[in-house]
Amino acid sequence: MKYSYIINNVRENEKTHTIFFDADFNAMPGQFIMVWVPGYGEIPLSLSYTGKPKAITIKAYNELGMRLINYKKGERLFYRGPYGNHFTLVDGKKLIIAAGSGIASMHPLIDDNSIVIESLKNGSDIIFEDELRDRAIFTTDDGSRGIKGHVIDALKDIKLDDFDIIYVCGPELMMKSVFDFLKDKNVRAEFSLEREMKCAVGICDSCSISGIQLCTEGPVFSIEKLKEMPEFGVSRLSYSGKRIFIKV
Amino acid sequence: MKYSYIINNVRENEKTHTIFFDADFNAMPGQFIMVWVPGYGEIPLSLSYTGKPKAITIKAYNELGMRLINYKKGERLFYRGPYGNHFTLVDGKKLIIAAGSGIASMHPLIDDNSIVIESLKNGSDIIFEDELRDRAIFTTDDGSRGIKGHVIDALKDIKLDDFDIIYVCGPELMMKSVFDFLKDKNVRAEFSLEREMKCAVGICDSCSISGIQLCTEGPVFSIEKLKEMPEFGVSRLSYSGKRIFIKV
Amino acid sequence: MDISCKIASINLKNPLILASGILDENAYTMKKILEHGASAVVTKSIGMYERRGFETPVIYDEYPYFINAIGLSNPGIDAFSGEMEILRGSNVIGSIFGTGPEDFSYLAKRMEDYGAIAVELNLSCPHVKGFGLEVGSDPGLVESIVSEVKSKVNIPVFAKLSPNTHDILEEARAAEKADALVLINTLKAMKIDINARMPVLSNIYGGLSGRSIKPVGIRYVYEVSRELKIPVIGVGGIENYEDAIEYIMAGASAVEIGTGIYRHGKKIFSEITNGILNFMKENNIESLSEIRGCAIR
Amino acid sequence: MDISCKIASINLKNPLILASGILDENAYTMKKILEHGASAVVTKSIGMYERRGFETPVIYDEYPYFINAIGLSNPGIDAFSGEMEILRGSNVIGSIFGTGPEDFSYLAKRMEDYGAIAVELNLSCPHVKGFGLEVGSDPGLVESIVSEVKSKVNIPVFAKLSPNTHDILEEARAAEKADALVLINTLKAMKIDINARMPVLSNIYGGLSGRSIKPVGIRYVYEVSRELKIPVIGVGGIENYEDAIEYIMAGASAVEIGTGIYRHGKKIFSEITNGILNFMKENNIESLSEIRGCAIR
Repeated sequence: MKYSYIINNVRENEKTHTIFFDADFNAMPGQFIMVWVPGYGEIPLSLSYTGKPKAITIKAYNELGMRLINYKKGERLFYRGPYGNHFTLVDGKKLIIAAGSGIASMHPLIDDNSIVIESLKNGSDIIFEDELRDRAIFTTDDGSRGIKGHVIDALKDIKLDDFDIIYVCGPELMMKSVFDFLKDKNVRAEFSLEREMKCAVGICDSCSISGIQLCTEGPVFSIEKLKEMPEFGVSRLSYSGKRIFIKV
Repeated sequence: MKYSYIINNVRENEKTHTIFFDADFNAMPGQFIMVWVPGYGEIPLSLSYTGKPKAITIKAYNELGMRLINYKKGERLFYRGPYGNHFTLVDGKKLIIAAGSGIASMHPLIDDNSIVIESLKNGSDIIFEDELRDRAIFTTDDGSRGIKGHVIDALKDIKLDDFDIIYVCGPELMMKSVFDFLKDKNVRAEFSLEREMKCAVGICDSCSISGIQLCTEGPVFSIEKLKEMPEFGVSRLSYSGKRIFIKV
Repeated sequence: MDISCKIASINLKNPLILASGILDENAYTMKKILEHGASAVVTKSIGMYERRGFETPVIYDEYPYFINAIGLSNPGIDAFSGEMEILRGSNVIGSIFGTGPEDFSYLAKRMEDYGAIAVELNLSCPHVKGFGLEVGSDPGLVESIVSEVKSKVNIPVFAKLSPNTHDILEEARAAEKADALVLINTLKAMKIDINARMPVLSNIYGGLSGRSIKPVGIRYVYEVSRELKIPVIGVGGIENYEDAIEYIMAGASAVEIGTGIYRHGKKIFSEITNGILNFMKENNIESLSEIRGCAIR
Repeated sequence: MDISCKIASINLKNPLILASGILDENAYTMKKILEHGASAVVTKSIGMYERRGFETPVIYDEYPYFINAIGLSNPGIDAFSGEMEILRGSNVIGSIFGTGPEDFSYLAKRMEDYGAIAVELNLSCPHVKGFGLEVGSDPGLVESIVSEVKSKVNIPVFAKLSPNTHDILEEARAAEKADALVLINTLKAMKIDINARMPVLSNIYGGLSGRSIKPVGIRYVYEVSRELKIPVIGVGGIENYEDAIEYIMAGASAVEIGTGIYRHGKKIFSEITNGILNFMKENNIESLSEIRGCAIR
């Protein structure tokens, strides 16, 4: 297992931290690493910073996450990877659509030529606020920030022709709604999917969708590719391998 | 296991053949290969031709050898290697001292700038006669060709100062006598040793001499190196690992 | 040239089968593997009830090692009906695991009902307590499981045996009523990370598969083929056509490919098929039966 | 920093021992290995009588595999006195093999007389009929061999066990009266050459060693160290300091290095020693005892 030393731990909000580490591998936006917290387990995490230093941004929702957000400078971060494909980088105007922790994997894409639509549960969930403030449209479930509603409520007012590419990442149901909204329009769009991931090297079948392994052939798929994936937005396998139908 | 196709089988004398095969590895004079005759066994054989094509020259003294000298053009020669170090090539005049099958490994060294002393049991044992005829001094046990006696009987009449290097290969007892003859003289000399060889990759210890493995650090040793090897000419291990004292 | 093969009543277009445990949890993935040229797929091992399996990390890979401890995670035989329904009409071999003859025969019958062309009894998972190795190393239990399953289903029954034994022949004879033996399952193994000072796998122990274990797999296939008449399906470390042919020359009727996919992708099935065909052409071999077991002395 | 280690009454300057079967037939070679930094050498296994061993080919190597079937070739205990005489005063552990308690205890006594600092009972050679595996997989026989040898000699007795088993703990408990267990011997394996259509080794079967078997060796050392109190010497696939430390963290008191010499040369002993020292320095480890078995959960 590889390891790097942690060089900074930045609190983004109550439960979300960005952990910077000193690694010299090359990585592209959208790629992920499998982070091992000895004694706690291993999880896939997208790189929220892909330059130097690299970072992961994690919201703690279990013991492993709690241990991770409490990592101190100088501790070792164990990981394997980077794994997976990446978002296509384009010169031009970018529309970034995120929900929940989806913003972490797209953070490296945010620049002066991008607009972000971000869906939050409520206003206090926001992270990367300094970078987002001037270029983001927020939607919240409770209306505590931005538009009350979901990403589609913001998206329908956007002039899509202005954008050279649209990047999407968030819960599959949210991505399915964006996909449905975009699928008949003439747009270039890429979606970063998330499923149960165990091996991350294309053999355990946990993260598969319509015969394709997210970990090796994904996690980023073009809208055209998604059109060929009948499982997208419909069903996925649980950790045990049980088919679960995604609630619509 | 590698294999090459046999492209020619030349009878050198009654029981000795040279088998040419179509291999593209690089090799130097003095190196050997482990030839596997499926169903018969595996033996180390020096390359008697190191250019293109390569060849081994073998005297059949058992079933494996009989099978080998009967190989036909187009059959496969299985082998691994080449293994071992090699004779140092020098510009200048060379004295080649051979006994028995030792001439095979030194055959690639024979050129217009070399003189050969070859010890034979009797005259009919000669191989490579065309190349040797004009540049060899023969000694035979029965006097049937050249000098009746051993290599030393020929060597003592040679003006050693004329030669830039002396190469020696043959039974250990013969090499020991040459070594003893040369050791106090100011000559450059290299000896190619032979011992029981099983693994050929430096781990089974069968071919070791004074802690050094013939197969990986030999089989060619300078006269200086031999001076540091108390086992040379004294004892060796049998196939079973029993120490055998070489009769003087 | 003929690379088809027959195992019991099953005819396969080529001798390359997807091994259990690799890309065989989701029906759509198995369909994809069949499209890539596998002649049949073996499902992930399915048990009586849903089982989460072990927590991550479940694999450790560092060439030439591949160690996994998925822990028999599976949705249970009831829920697996959905996957089998999607696969109906395809060459699917149902892998099953349990604690004794009742479990195995029940699961086998269900697999038969689901349309499986054969069942593979996982008698040898090396890292789950109470299953696998503990079942497979008891010859009496193996014999009663095989007998019971054979009496309950009409489809062929394959028994997958463990290499973690000192006497494969005793194990093989116990399973001799099966229609074929599958050799070998993974070798019980583990990895410690010296910087974390801890075993990497959450279960500590896992099964070693891939490149490293091929010489062990070849030996078991050879040893069993030499002594017994029962057909053998070879598995362990097959990454190219030479490996597949080596298993066939050791006596294998067919081979299963698993970890090889990790390094070579799903195209490994078509690549090996082409490799076998080229080898046969170059060596004037008309049918695999000419070379099956030809190395046995 | 302290990298010395103590096994029973033996003090070693470092935990790196030459494994039996590699470069340990000729006394002068063993001397050279000691000069290169091994803290002790284990001899080739010596039996009652001279034994030619198997005909060539006796090895097959193709990374990551190394398979050998030397076949216990040895000069016999009488003739071996010559080698032991040359080695007198050196840290030599005499490896011996036989068919039962009488052979083993006789051979052990001779080794003690020859000046061996310990004896290693080869209870596990995987490829010679009547010896090794057939002896080692009979727990009653193992127990009586160990007891008998212990009663006859005063030097420490090590028992080298086989990985070709489904229950290492049963095997280990049978040998528990020994002063240390040596884990593991090679895995029974083979290679078929598909172009020759024949097994490569003249004996057909051989023992797989080196890189491939490390995860199996680690697992045995861990499993035995976790359950039993007896010191364990780890062996199998050690090629660098990380491998050695992995074995130590799994519970090994020392390690034996064999096939690793093939790829790294005799300098492997000094390289690993330096590697361990650097690792200890970087991780503030004063003594190997701080990390011995630290990965055991």
